[in-house]
Amino acid sequence: MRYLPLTPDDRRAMLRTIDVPNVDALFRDVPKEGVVGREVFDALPDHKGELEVERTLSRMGALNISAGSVPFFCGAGAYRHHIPASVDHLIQRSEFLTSYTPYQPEVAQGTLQYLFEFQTQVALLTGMEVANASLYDGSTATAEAVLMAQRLTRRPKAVLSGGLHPHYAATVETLASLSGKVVHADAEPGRAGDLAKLIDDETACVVVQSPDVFGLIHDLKPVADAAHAKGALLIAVVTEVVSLGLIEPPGAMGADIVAAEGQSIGNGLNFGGPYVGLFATREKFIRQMPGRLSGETVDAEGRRGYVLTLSTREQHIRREKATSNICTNSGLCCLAFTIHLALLGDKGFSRLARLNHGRASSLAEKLAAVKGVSLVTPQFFNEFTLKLPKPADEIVDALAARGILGGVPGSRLWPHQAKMRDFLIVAATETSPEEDCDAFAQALAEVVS
Amino acid sequence: MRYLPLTPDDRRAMLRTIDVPNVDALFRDVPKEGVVGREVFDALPDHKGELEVERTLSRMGALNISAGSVPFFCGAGAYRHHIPASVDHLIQRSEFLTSYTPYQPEVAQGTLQYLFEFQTQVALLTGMEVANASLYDGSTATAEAVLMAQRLTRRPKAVLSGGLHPHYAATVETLASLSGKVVHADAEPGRAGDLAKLIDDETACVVVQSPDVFGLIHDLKPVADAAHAKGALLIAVVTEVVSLGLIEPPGAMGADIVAAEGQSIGNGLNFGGPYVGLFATREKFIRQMPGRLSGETVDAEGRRGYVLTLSTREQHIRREKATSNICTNSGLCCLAFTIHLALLGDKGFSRLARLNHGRASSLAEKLAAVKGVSLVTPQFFNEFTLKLPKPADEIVDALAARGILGGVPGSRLWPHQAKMRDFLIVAATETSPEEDCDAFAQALAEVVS
Amino acid sequence: MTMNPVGRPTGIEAVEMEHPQTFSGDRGLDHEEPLLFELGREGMCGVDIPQAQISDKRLGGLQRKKPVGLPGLSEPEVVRHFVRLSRMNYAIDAGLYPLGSCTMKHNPRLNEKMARLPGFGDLHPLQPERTVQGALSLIAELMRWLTTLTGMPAVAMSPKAGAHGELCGLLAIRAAIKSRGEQRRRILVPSSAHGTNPATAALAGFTVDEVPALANGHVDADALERMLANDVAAIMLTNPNTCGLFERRIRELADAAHKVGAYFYCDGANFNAIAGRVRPGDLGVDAMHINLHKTFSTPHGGGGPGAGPVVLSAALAPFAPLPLLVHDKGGFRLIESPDDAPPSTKPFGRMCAFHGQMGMFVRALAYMLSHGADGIRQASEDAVLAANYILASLKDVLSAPFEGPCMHEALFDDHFLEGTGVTTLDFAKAMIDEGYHPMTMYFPLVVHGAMLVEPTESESKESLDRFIRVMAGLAQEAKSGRKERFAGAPYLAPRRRLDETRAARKPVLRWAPKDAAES
Amino acid sequence: MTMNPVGRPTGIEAVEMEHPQTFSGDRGLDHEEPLLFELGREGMCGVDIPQAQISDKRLGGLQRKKPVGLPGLSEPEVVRHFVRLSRMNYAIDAGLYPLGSCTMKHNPRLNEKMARLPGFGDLHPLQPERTVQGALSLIAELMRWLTTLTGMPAVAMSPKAGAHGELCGLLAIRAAIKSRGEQRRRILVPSSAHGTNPATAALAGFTVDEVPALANGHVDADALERMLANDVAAIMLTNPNTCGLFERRIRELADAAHKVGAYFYCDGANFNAIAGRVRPGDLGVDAMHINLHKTFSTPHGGGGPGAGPVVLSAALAPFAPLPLLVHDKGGFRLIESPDDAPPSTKPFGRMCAFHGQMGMFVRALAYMLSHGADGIRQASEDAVLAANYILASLKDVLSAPFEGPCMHEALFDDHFLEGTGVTTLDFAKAMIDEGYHPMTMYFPLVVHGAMLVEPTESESKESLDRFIRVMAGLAQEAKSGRKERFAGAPYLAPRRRLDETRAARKPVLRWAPKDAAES
Ligand SMILES: Cc1ncc(COP(=O)(O)O)c(C=O)c1O
Ligand SMILES: Cc1ncc(COP(=O)(O)O)c(C=O)c1O
Repeated sequence: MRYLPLTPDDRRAMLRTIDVPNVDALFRDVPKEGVVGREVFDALPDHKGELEVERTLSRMGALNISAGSVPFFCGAGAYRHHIPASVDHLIQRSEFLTSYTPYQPEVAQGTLQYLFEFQTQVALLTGMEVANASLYDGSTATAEAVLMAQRLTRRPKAVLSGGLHPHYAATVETLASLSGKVVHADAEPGRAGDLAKLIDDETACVVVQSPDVFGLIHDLKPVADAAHAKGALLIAVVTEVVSLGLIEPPGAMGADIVAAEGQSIGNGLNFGGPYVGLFATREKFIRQMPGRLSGETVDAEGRRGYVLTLSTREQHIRREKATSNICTNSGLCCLAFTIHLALLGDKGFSRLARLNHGRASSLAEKLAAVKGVSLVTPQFFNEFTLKLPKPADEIVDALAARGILGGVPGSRLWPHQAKMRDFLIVAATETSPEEDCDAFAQALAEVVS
Repeated sequence: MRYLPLTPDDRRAMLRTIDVPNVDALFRDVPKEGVVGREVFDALPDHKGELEVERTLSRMGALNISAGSVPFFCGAGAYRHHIPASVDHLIQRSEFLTSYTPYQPEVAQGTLQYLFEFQTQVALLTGMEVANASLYDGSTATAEAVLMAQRLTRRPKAVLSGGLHPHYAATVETLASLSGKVVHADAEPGRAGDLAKLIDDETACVVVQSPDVFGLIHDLKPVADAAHAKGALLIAVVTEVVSLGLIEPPGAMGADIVAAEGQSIGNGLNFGGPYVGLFATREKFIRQMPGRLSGETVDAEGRRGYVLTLSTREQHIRREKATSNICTNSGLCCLAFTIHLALLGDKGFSRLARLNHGRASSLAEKLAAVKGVSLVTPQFFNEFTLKLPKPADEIVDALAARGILGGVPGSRLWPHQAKMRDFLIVAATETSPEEDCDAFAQALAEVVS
Repeated sequence: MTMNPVGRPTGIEAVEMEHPQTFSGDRGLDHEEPLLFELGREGMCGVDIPQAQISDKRLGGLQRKKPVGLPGLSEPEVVRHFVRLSRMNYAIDAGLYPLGSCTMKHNPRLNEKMARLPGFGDLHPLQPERTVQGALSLIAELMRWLTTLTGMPAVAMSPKAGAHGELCGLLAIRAAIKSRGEQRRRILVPSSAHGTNPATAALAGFTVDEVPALANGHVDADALERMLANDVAAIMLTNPNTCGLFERRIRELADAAHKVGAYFYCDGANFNAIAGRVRPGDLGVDAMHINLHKTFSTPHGGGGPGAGPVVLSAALAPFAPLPLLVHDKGGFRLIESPDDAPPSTKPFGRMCAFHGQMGMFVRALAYMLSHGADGIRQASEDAVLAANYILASLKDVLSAPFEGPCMHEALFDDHFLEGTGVTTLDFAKAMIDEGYHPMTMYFPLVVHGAMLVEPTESESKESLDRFIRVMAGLAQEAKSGRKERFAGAPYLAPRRRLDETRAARKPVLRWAPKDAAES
Repeated sequence: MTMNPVGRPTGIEAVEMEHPQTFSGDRGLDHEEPLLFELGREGMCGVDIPQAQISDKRLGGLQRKKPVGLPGLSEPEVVRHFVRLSRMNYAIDAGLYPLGSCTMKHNPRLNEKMARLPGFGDLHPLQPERTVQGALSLIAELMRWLTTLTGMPAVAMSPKAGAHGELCGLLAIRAAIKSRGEQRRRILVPSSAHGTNPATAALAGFTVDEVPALANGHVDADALERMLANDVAAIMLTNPNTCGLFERRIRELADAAHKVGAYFYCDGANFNAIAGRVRPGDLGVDAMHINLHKTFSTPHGGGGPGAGPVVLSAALAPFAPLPLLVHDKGGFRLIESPDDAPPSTKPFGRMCAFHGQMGMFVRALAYMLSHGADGIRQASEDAVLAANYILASLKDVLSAPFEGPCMHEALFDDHFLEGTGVTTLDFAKAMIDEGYHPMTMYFPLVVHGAMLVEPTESESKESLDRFIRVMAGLAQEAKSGRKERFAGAPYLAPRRRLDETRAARKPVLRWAPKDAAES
């Protein structure tokens, strides 16, 4: 047992010091019915060496088709981008990987400083005044944003736009309907929808995603104005943060809170997690903000340093009155985000965004040129929606059989909604080379015909 | 150009400080005919992003059949072992990977201490009194050992056993014949050969490999006695150091110098390099030893510390009188070796060796049971030689076509030596599972018939 | 000293002075490091991405008007920046990290390697299911380990950390109560509970009633039983509890709760003490989250990410959230809609997008396979043994509020510091000078000046002995009046004590360009 | 200070004392670390390997009689041990590393990743050639870059470092001379040469004649020409030379050497100054090694491994050692025997087993592809620019023995320290306190108290400016008589100055068990 440093002799000596005859004696508070032997776990094997574990898991891994091994066009809330090698190297440094939440700031300045940098980057990207040190992911960040709006406005109702990722909408619904009310606008691919009419005096917030789940980009100004006119807040949701390198940020269009999924920057697909929830808002709202914050201060010698601050919002101090129950967040994913964005800088980030848009635009043309296929999202960033002449899930399966992962079919996100059946959501990034796009177009032509 | 931190503005400002009009002026000492423009290198492309470089190289890599992807049985001087994940993680730490030779010991104690530990491990493994901080690889270590023996004995002749890896023999020949004489005994797979008769008063050393290139393990005592009787030294060569977990070490059988390839511990196959040359000898010979040495001392406050020592043997001090010209050695490969061996400890190392021997023994039985195939090495560690009914290179090609890398054919190491043509050298380690061995035996039966 | 070319042996002379002030502000290997934003330069870039020619016809006039304002750095600068920052951190890999309740155990690098296999790390959550059968089978295998180890019939995999798991468990309880047509709004939580417990209860729409603790560190079971009534939705206990003790009357309390129709939520943060020896399912637990980042060693990463799967009793299993993982003739499938859920189930909703922390699942399973059921049992025993060894060795030097034996944490209070002028905080900071990360301080709240020490099973006896020696030395030092050793500590860390009051009073939560800051 | 639960803001009070002596011996994040052998325990093991049942019938009675004596450690202990050791090292990733002649430039992590692709890292050198066509094509592609950049027709890939490359080049020269039926035994080497040059010449069986240097740092070309004769095998010059200067009369010297039938070996350690701007092939070079671990950024790894391919002129190309890489209709092939070599060639032998440092080749090619020919040129220019910037900024503060411009290294001497009692060594050690790795000291030997500063192209202007400020500050400090700041330095590193005399006088080169040591 390579991870356990105590020898049998050590154990005996320690038991002597403790003055008990055996380790069972240490478990004497456990009621009899609670103590079980190894045999109870017979279904579980004994310990294994590295080589064997590696073999077992590699075999499982080999049963999957990894995104990088085929032409790949899935998005809808998770995006495949190229992550510079230095990112993954740096986040694995022991001092980042194997440290805890920076509760002892004198020996955690590394973590605290990158969180401060992360907060700054998120604020800059979203065009907001302040940001926190992350939540779990974009969906839970959205739910927290709605709760925060309910607290700030003391109103119960949240209006969700139809373009909000349905998993996000369900997450919000689960949480925000406990003490409030969640209204879902209709999902109409490629259309902005009229949210203004759903906003009333009970409305705490309107939640709008842009680019939305179909890829459509929205001007948030009108809905911000409509919300503000009724005393409601605008929550902007971004699932593809790379879009912020090309598209006007929510903060510039009147958003009060921005909840976003940060995975695209620095973090791999990982089959859905861990990801990193970004959360930004106006300075005046910080005392109602969920999540940790790293703040600047000085030490006893007057040197600049950072600490976790405004903890009186948090569960470990405020308990049932906390702004959120979150404790462990997405630390290391923030770090990956921060490093990748540091590498990109303004120039790289803008170029990355342009490249994504360029790839997606050209792919959209190619695919829309296939007979029977039409593009339903007139304006988009790196993702768009097609209407197909057949149910999209069948097409996706047929493409997969040809070795192409060709996007996310409507039925995957809206099971049993017939009107969504023929829609296919397609994403292209800098990792989709021209030849893969061509292969996709050709295969699509074959399978739809 | 992501690796270059100077901006055009920076460059201009720096030129101003230097007080030259442009960078060309800094190259003014270069004769006119020496200065060329970018166009001269037209055959070489412009800079590329990470994604593109990764794609280019991955494509090249994918053209190869990697050892881990198929049943694999090649040895003959390089061995595939399982390397614990922590080894590769630790050697990539910035402070190990991106530091230089520890010339400033106050800020290089990390490197100096692991070299001291490495030296100790090598001495323990080989059963010798002292070891250096590595040479390039086993073959150059062997050549250096011969030169050292020539210096120590002031005699010209080196006798090489027939079981010495032919690449090693050629490397020794290239170097040691410059100022001496190299005698090669005949290579007879599976036989010890009579070296004693080649030793005379001119003989500086006898070089014996065990396990030899055919896998045969040798009792070095008789040849050590024979050598010592004539005032010559015994140089023992080990290409598979894992064998030292099960087999009597050269130091216990009378060796004066041990030259070994350390790749098996901690280091991957890497298509032949970088590897790590181990070099151990008797304490009384240290002043004639090649290579760096880390030695214990104290600092100005009396604390234990380590420094490079006995540098007066080395080129940077002694110049043409140095014991070797080596400067850069195998630093990071030593580290991998040290970490892996630290993980193994006596228990793990001995178990690893037993497992290797067990695998090879059972494989040898299986293969020797194939009609027309015979085992020619009666005693071996994890590698053995078969005599086949056909030229071994044809068999190896036929096996490769079946997706099996089935060992090293005689003709690969002894081109044009007809008597070696039908021999196949086969290795099995802990990374060769039973099912791979069975697949090999079955395929061999098919292709020899 | 004469000229000493490199390599020529150099002797040493005794020269002494006060430690020099440096021009650079750096001190040997300890480098100061500015913010990224102070390092960057316009136009510089740490990646090479071609400038794509694009048209604006698909942008609907929504192009960004102003640059983001990110600093430009080359790759070498970025690497150096983060390497320097890292060197200001303490880490398990660098030393004992006795942070009680956090289970800072060894994080094997094998697990990192496995999580990065393209077959796991490079899968999209919405790929066709038949292209991810291996990944789904891995989740199923992990579920099997978790349910077997806990003796519970079901597990919900999507919660992203412990607190998220608590929420998931309480929402299942809420749904179960609702499905019974009842309305129960109270949750009973001991005063010793972790802050997430009451916070989660409130978030899930419950009111929190605090249950007092006994002088012996256990929950006041009698009081709890008295508080139980028809309007109680659940009791929420941590077991082993936050004082490091196993709640002796746990089974009894579970039964009492069940008798009034309430459920038993168990905070499983301390599962590392009992995994492989005790099955919560045998003790009447209805829901319990498991912090994979504690018990099953996925790295804490400076605060996350974690994973908090929740095991559920038969009573709660039907209410588990979407997605559900099922296996039938077609292989593994994910059920994403209540309409597709088996008739016996009524998913209460969804905890998050997608299906949980896959990256953590791979690591946790690699950990489990490596340990095996035998190793997990041994690890728990060693963790408990180590804590008791510390308790036994230090209880007369520091002060222990409760009798042993403890579980995997040894709890001390600040009684031994009485009259010394040294606080728990001061003591903790002095540990930093000694090269140790402090234990958890001032938690649980039921003990004055609490010091909660969790050594985990990852420390050798030599390491524990050394820690004990140092702690005893410090206690001696405090008692003998060397207050300044503590009050000014740490002296030897990258920073001296930081002004948290100032940070909170006028929060500076981001960098801003100089001119903006001035305006 | 009152009780301050974690998270409640803590203010700071000014408490001061001398830095405390710790019980542990550790100081904050700076941990002391024993030897592996002092940590281990019998029976402990950091791997899990089953105990195989084996018979001894195939061992010929040669089983090991005694255990090896390796210490037993668990994985967590091993990881911590090496993490702690690493933290005692300086590194490029942590700061400027101006070690002249060593080219401590940025080591991209992309290159590490590429070298670890199974298609390169997990190939056996003796696999059938058709299973390694991609690997052989990579070597061929790297050869194309190297020959194109140097303007030379051929390159030998097997040398394992610079010194090994020198040996390869000189052996080719030896073979060429022999094939002409001549016997030449002298090699002319400047006094400023790196130690490997004379050492290699001796190893290759030549005698070394030293060529003096001029007061301007260049080799004394006239003297060299005078020394040339029929018995000279080669001249061996470093260019740019070790004083950081480009040898102006290089072409002339090459011609003069060729005229007497000698060859021109060029030490290419400093190729980083001119790559992409100057082709050694245009200057009459016959052989030159390229340290891939300098110019092409494969990491130095604390002293290796490196790679030292040698480019060869048409005159020497036929003598390149085995193996040879050829391409024909069957794809790439390795020629391992002189009998198979093309008729035009006469390989002089073999440098080592197998075909060179493949792991370094992958990294170097990744570097080249990333930079491109344009980037390599720019990198050289930036390296030269940075060195000249340092020279210009410091030449009046320190003292520079030669006029600029320099190439990619700025050379200073200890003239400015005259009368201060501070030596070059002392000055270097004070740099350590300032957070810098010292420059190369006392090399080249032709300058008194040499300080050879090579900033490389990897530093930003801000970083260079900071370095210049600190160097100027230290110089000022030395001149103003603060000798103890230097003589006692470093004060702030993991160790103060180490006693090298003691280490050499009674060498302790390995750990030995206590009882063995006593006996
Ligand atoms: C007792 C206890 N409960 C719950 C939690 C919350 O878990 P997480 O941080 O994973 O959300 C913690 C974490 O520290 C804990 O110690
Ligand atoms: C000028 C010069 N020549 C040769 C060498 C030797 O190169 P290597 O260390 O790669 O053997 C060096 C290395 O420092 C050097 O600086």
